[in-house]
Amino acid sequence: MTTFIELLLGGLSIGSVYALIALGFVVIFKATEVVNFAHASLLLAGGYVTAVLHDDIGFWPALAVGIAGAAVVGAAIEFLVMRRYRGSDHSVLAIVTIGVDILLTTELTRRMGTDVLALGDPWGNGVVTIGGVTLAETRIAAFLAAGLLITAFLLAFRFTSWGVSMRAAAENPQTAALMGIKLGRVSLAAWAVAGALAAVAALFLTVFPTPGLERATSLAALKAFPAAILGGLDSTTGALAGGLIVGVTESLATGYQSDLSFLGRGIGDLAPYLVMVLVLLLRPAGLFGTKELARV
Amino acid sequence: MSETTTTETAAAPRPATPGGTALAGRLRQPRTYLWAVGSVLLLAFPFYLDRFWLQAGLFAMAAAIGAIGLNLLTGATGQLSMGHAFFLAVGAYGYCVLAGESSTENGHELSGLGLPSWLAAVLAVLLAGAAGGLFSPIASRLRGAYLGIATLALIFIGQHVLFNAGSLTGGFNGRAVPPLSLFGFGFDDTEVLVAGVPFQSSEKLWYAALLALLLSGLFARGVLRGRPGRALNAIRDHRIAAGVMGVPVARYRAGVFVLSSMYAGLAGVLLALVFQRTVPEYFGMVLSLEYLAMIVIGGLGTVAGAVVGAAFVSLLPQLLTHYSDSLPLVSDPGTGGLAPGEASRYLYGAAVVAAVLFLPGGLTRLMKNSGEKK
Amino acid sequence: SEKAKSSDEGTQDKAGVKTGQGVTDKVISLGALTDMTGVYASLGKSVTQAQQLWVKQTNAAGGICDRKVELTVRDHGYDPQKAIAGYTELAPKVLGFAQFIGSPFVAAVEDRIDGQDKALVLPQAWSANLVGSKYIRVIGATYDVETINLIDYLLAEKRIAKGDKIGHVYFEGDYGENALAGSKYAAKEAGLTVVEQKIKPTDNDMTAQVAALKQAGVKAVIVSAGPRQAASLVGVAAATGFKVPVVGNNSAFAPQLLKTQAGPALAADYYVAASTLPIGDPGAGPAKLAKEYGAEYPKDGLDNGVIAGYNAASLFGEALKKACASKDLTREGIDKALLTITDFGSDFGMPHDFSDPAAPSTRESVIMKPDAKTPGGLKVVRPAEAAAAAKSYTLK
Amino acid sequence: MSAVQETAPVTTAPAALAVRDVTVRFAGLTALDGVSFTVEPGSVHAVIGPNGAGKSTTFNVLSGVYRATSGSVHLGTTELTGLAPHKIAQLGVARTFQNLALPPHATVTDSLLLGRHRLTRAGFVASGLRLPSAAREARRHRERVREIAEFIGLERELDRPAGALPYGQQKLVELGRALCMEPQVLLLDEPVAGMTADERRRTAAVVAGVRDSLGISIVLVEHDMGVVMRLADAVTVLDFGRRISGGTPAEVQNDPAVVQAYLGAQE
Amino acid sequence: MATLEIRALSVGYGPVRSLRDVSLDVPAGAITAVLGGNGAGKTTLLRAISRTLGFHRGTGTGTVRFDGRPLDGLRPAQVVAAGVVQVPEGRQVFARMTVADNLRAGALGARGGRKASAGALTRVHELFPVLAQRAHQRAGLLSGGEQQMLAMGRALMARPRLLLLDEPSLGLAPLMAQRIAETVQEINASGTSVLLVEQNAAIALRLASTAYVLEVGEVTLEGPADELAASDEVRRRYLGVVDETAAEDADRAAGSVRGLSRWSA
Ligand SMILES: Nc1ncnc2c1ncn2[C@@H]1O[C@H](COP(=O)(O)OP(=O)(O)OP(=O)(O)O)[C@@H](O)[C@H]1O
Ligand SMILES: Nc1ncnc2c1ncn2[C@@H]1O[C@H](COP(=O)(O)OP(=O)(O)OP(=O)(O)O)[C@@H](O)[C@H]1O
Ligand SMILES: [Mg+2]
Ligand SMILES: [Mg+2]
Repeated sequence: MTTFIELLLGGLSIGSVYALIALGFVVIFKATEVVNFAHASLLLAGGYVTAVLHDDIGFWPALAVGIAGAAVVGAAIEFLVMRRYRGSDHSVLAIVTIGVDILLTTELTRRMGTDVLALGDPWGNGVVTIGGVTLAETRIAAFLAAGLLITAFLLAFRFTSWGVSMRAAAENPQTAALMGIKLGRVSLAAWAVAGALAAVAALFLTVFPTPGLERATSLAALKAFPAAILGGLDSTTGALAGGLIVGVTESLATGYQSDLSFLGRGIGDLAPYLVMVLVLLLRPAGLFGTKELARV
Repeated sequence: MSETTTTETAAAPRPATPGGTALAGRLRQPRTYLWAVGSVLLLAFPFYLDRFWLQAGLFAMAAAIGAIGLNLLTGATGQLSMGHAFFLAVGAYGYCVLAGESSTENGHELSGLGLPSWLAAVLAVLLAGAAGGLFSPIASRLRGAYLGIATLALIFIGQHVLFNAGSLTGGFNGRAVPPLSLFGFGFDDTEVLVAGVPFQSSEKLWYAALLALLLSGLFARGVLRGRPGRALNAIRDHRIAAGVMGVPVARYRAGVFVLSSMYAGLAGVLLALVFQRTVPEYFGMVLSLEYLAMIVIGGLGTVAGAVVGAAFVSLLPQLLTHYSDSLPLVSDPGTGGLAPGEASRYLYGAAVVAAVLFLPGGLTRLMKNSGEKK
Repeated sequence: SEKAKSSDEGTQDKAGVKTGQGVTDKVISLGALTDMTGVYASLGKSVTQAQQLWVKQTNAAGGICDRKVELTVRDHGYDPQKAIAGYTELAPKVLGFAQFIGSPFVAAVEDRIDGQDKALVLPQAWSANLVGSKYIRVIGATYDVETINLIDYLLAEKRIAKGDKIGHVYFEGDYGENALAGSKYAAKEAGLTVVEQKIKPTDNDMTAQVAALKQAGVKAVIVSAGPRQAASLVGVAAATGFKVPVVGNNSAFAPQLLKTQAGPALAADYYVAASTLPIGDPGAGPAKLAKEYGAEYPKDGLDNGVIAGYNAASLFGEALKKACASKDLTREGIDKALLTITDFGSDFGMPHDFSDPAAPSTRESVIMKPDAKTPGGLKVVRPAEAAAAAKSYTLK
Repeated sequence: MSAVQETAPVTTAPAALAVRDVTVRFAGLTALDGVSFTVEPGSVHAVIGPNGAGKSTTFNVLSGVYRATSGSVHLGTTELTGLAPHKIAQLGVARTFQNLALPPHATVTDSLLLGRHRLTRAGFVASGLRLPSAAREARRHRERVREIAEFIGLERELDRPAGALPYGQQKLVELGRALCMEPQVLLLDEPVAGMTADERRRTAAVVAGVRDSLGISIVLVEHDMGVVMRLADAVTVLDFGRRISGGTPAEVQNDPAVVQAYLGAQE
Repeated sequence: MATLEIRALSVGYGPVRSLRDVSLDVPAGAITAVLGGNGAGKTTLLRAISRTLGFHRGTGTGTVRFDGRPLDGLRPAQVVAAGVVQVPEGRQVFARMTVADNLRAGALGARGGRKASAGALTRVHELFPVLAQRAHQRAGLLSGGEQQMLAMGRALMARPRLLLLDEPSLGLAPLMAQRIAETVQEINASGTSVLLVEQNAAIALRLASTAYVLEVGEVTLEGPADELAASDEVRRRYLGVVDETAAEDADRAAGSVRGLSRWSA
């Protein structure tokens, strides 16, 4: 039973990191209806800046610069690439972000070389043990950060005009412009925010229990895809729910892989995708996503 | 590539012109000659190029077939798919299992049906189609990003099966690919002298691949310009209206998914024949993304776009690596500069971005503009 | 056409040395298919630079057989298509391959190597599946043998005993599954039970695996994965008070990790096996190489890839010299020469015997322990030794 | 009509479209509440009513986009209720959309050809292999499309992308696309909205021409009372999802309930 | 003094010229109507004012001034900030957003605080009660006419100084069209200038003080609305048939249309 609880808590804690990454997808999707495949490289960028600086200026300032840096990179992607696209096909833009991702990842991995970079976080490998269940401090921090950020965004989307302008701009840029919405600024802000979120996610993705930031870190962003979709691509609540579901699924499937060995070993990676497919069969727009309009 | 535009005017709504004048008209176009020269070159390459270049060309042709399929799905119907690599794998492994003999290799008991290889190739394509059909509950229900990421699940499922179903797939080490043979003619590495040139598998396969590409290109073009193509575009542009116009939307979505899977299956068979061994690592997400990049770079929704994009994406790294010594900026690996691998990734990334921003419609549009009006 | 003139096998030069593909009067061409931009970039870089160093040194010393040695490197970034293309490109031009990273790709061209090309290939991979070919020669103990030696070390140190359970966390694929074969054999011999945990290279967080192994009550853990997974595993185990020794194959360590927060845990109770001495070893061979490599590539860190790469290149050189002595620099000549090499590489810790293509070149492993103070991050805790089970083990 | 050519009779005899007790509910809203009316074969039947009365909802039920909560729709003896939109289209029910539903980048020809979908057969295989049957079919139907384009006055715009046409012409393309389905029943949702008086007249004449030369039933939703009066043989008036009146245009126009709910005091 | 001054405006979409040398004034506090058939360029004119031509790859020359300040070179949002707000053709509601959020979006470009927009919202709800009832419904699910009301209401949320209306009565029931007409008048009475593009020329000419007739991109007629309303040309083409001649006219029009033969499958 403790194992189950430990796996469950472990899953929830890594799930909150996925939720943070998924939130980045959601913000951009809400503002532009584009699935941002370059999120992985934003993650690398944020982590890289933090990792390079923490020795000289200390962790918290480095993290702040990292967040700002990733925000700038995100904004730059918007300004240099996304804004220049004149068509209206969101799938095409999604593919463009793949191109951007390749460019950025190549550059960043070239810079990082083969190093494994520590981020110099204050939690180290500290753990907290409650009733025989051990949890890494970093993960508790991640859980809190994810909860906090997601609540903040939920409120911001609901109660400020930012959320409204984002959705309006995403849905119909021309009319949004006619409403006086500054299209450029809205999507610039969304990309910058997504970058900042990526930097935060990168932090929790690379601190203990994982060894540090390195070129393969961006692959972890892949795990947030099922999270984002599962919850609904345009829902902040969905990002949280999806992240947690993916984390728990993965953790349980790994922890009980001996009992599941008839499915072949190592289904930890696969399980979240299977859950995602099941959910989509029942709810094509995810758990909390906006359903497609069906009126003419 | 030439074969795809030879019938440029065939489907046009013009009143029937007597064959003679149409031919004369075509003879006056410079493009006709360009295509003719291109075709001759393509046919002559095996006599001049060495195995490396032929192999590169074969990879490109296989990719082109796969990309045509994806373009039917993503370009024409607006259904984003990131699971294309899965269907390539089904084709490749399907062929191996169907054509291979049962044997023991690297400690794996491999099962195989030992069918004639041509039949196995056909069945492998159908198998890929069937796999696409199995996915149709999802393919017909989801759209856009949701479908894109749902299909990503196929990649992970595929990888899992490839690694774990050892008796079919050979596990991590993959399976040897039985060479194709047709009417007793083997497309294997035994040397055949043709006009003094030793023909090995690459040379022989070249013609098979060229033919396969030509046929699949023409087929897709027919589909796109005909009734199904219009229905697919309608689904992309306005799903509800398409239904009201009498298009069975779910059926077409599932249908084009199956068709696109079959193209991927054919590409997979061809790739397997070129590789001579299937390896699970190959059929990962990166491959799927490459196919998406191909159709965007080449141009969405057209056959020529897929072919041009495929050639670009699969030949670029080979060119850069091969000529890394003579290119400025690019340096040999290990000497500290920009490695060719990195350089080609930069270029490839930039090409995707640039194609979308500056060439809406892709590289083919560029060619069309410089040539005659479509 | 140019292609029509058939390739001329077996010409002889003035000195009466038979030459073939990849050898001219002035140059011996070798190929290296490496990964410098993909998942094995860190290995690929060290190996390649070490081999380039070897080439430089060899040429400075007058070359081999009055010829300069030339190394053509192709980086495939762990992409099968590029790897195969690289092989196809270089195969007709080079005498053999001093390096080929990625055992799936080696397996993919195995038929061509054995069937038509017959060029010597020295893969940088230690899977038992690669053993058995006359032309593909693994340098060192294969993963299964290495794993047996690791378990032997744990038994010898009394960290585990008959009846215990041991955990094995391994990569999906060639490497992990070959190592698993070894641990299963060793477990059978020693009366242990193996608890399996299969992972993928994208898994970086071993929390769930540790929880599962803890639950199973294992007394030691073997890691046949990448350095990151090893670091995470060791770190999580230490932090959660799961105090068992962890041992890993040679690929499960990278010195960079000592700088991360997993560093202390790694230095505490983690052991790695390899078929060479660590680069930071005070012994003459590693020390000399470390110095020369450091001088050539001052910016790059030292790791065991350096020795592995250098060792492979030297082996190729050794074979070339022997082939030259028997006046046969053709591919066939090299292969024959290699079969006569039975005591290679003692400088780096243990002798290798290449006379039997069906056996690994050694069944010994050096057991090492991470140590932040040593360059390369590893120091020897048990010199080369072959466990009894490793000797009795039959490959495949 | 002088220009009508007598050809072989349509395969299916014109049939009445009977709407019986149709109710449509959405969460917390009854858009249609037990609505019944019958469209006589070959007539023009107008459905009018204030905004949000349920006219387009009626069309959505008739064309299968919405499923009625209760009630039934029959075309002749065939029940349409619950059929998928494409099945209903197969039976010869065509419609236009109040908010345009034209692909903006496709040419007018392509949009019109889409209307031929139900009448053509070429599938993936036939089109892919360019079987002669497919080619023959394509040629025949392209000719017909041109004929229809001429009939509605769009022959000069055939090669333009629909998105570049002014609003009024886009409405005509919609009408053309529906005509291309060779329907038995034609549902027109505000066909003259966004046109000048002149253009309205011409479009009305086109609709009248369709009825006269093809003899099909037309259901017309329109707020332009002039056009309704001119074209309609019968009128059904909806308000808040209920049928509040019906009859000939003249009757309806003078029904106080209709005046109060819909027309307002006439100027 | 004219609030909006358009001088020598020419607009093209690629090779297509859609407006040629158009000059037009909207005096302060007045309602000015623009009539014209399909494709005359009315929408194009409004796009040029609101600076949204770019969305259609259109380009223009000439000057547009509002209160003496040139609008050329501004971004759409800046035009809105200057007080010029357009109700786009074809409703263009944000279909996936709720009605309430659509209205909030309308207020985004406006100056003035929350209080002002709360006032505007009350006003809009007064005008179109259905928008209050349906506040939480997604706008895409509204009926066509309801969407048109939403589009109007949304524009009013920005409390414009100059309102550009592109066919506001499109798809509205006669009763509602009258309501809209009254609303426009009211808005105007409270100090907002209006540029009204309408197919329903009867309404337009009744509301407007001045009117322009656009044909194929050029201004062919202009003058006080009542004078134009009396002109034969306008009566025939834009005001439609008067009842007595309806039958006759319809026949004439029908006669001009060739019949369509039946399709024989
Ligand atoms: N899918 C839906 N979900 C919720 N409400 C809907 C849906 N479709 C229609 N409605 C509502 O049903 C009512 C009737 O809508 P309908 O579109 O039929 O009106 P209409 O008579 O066509 O009006 P108009 O003349 O304005 O176009 C409207 O109030 C509308 O908001
Ligand atoms: N996006 C576009 N691309 C190309 N041409 C266009 C575009 N929009 C409009 N046009 C052309 O410009 C001309 C004027 O169109 P506009 O939409 O301004 O007319 P309108 O007077 O508003 O017509 P309607 O009354 O039908 O709305 C037309 O010939 C039209 O074809
Ligand atoms: Mg309606
Ligand atoms: Mg207009």
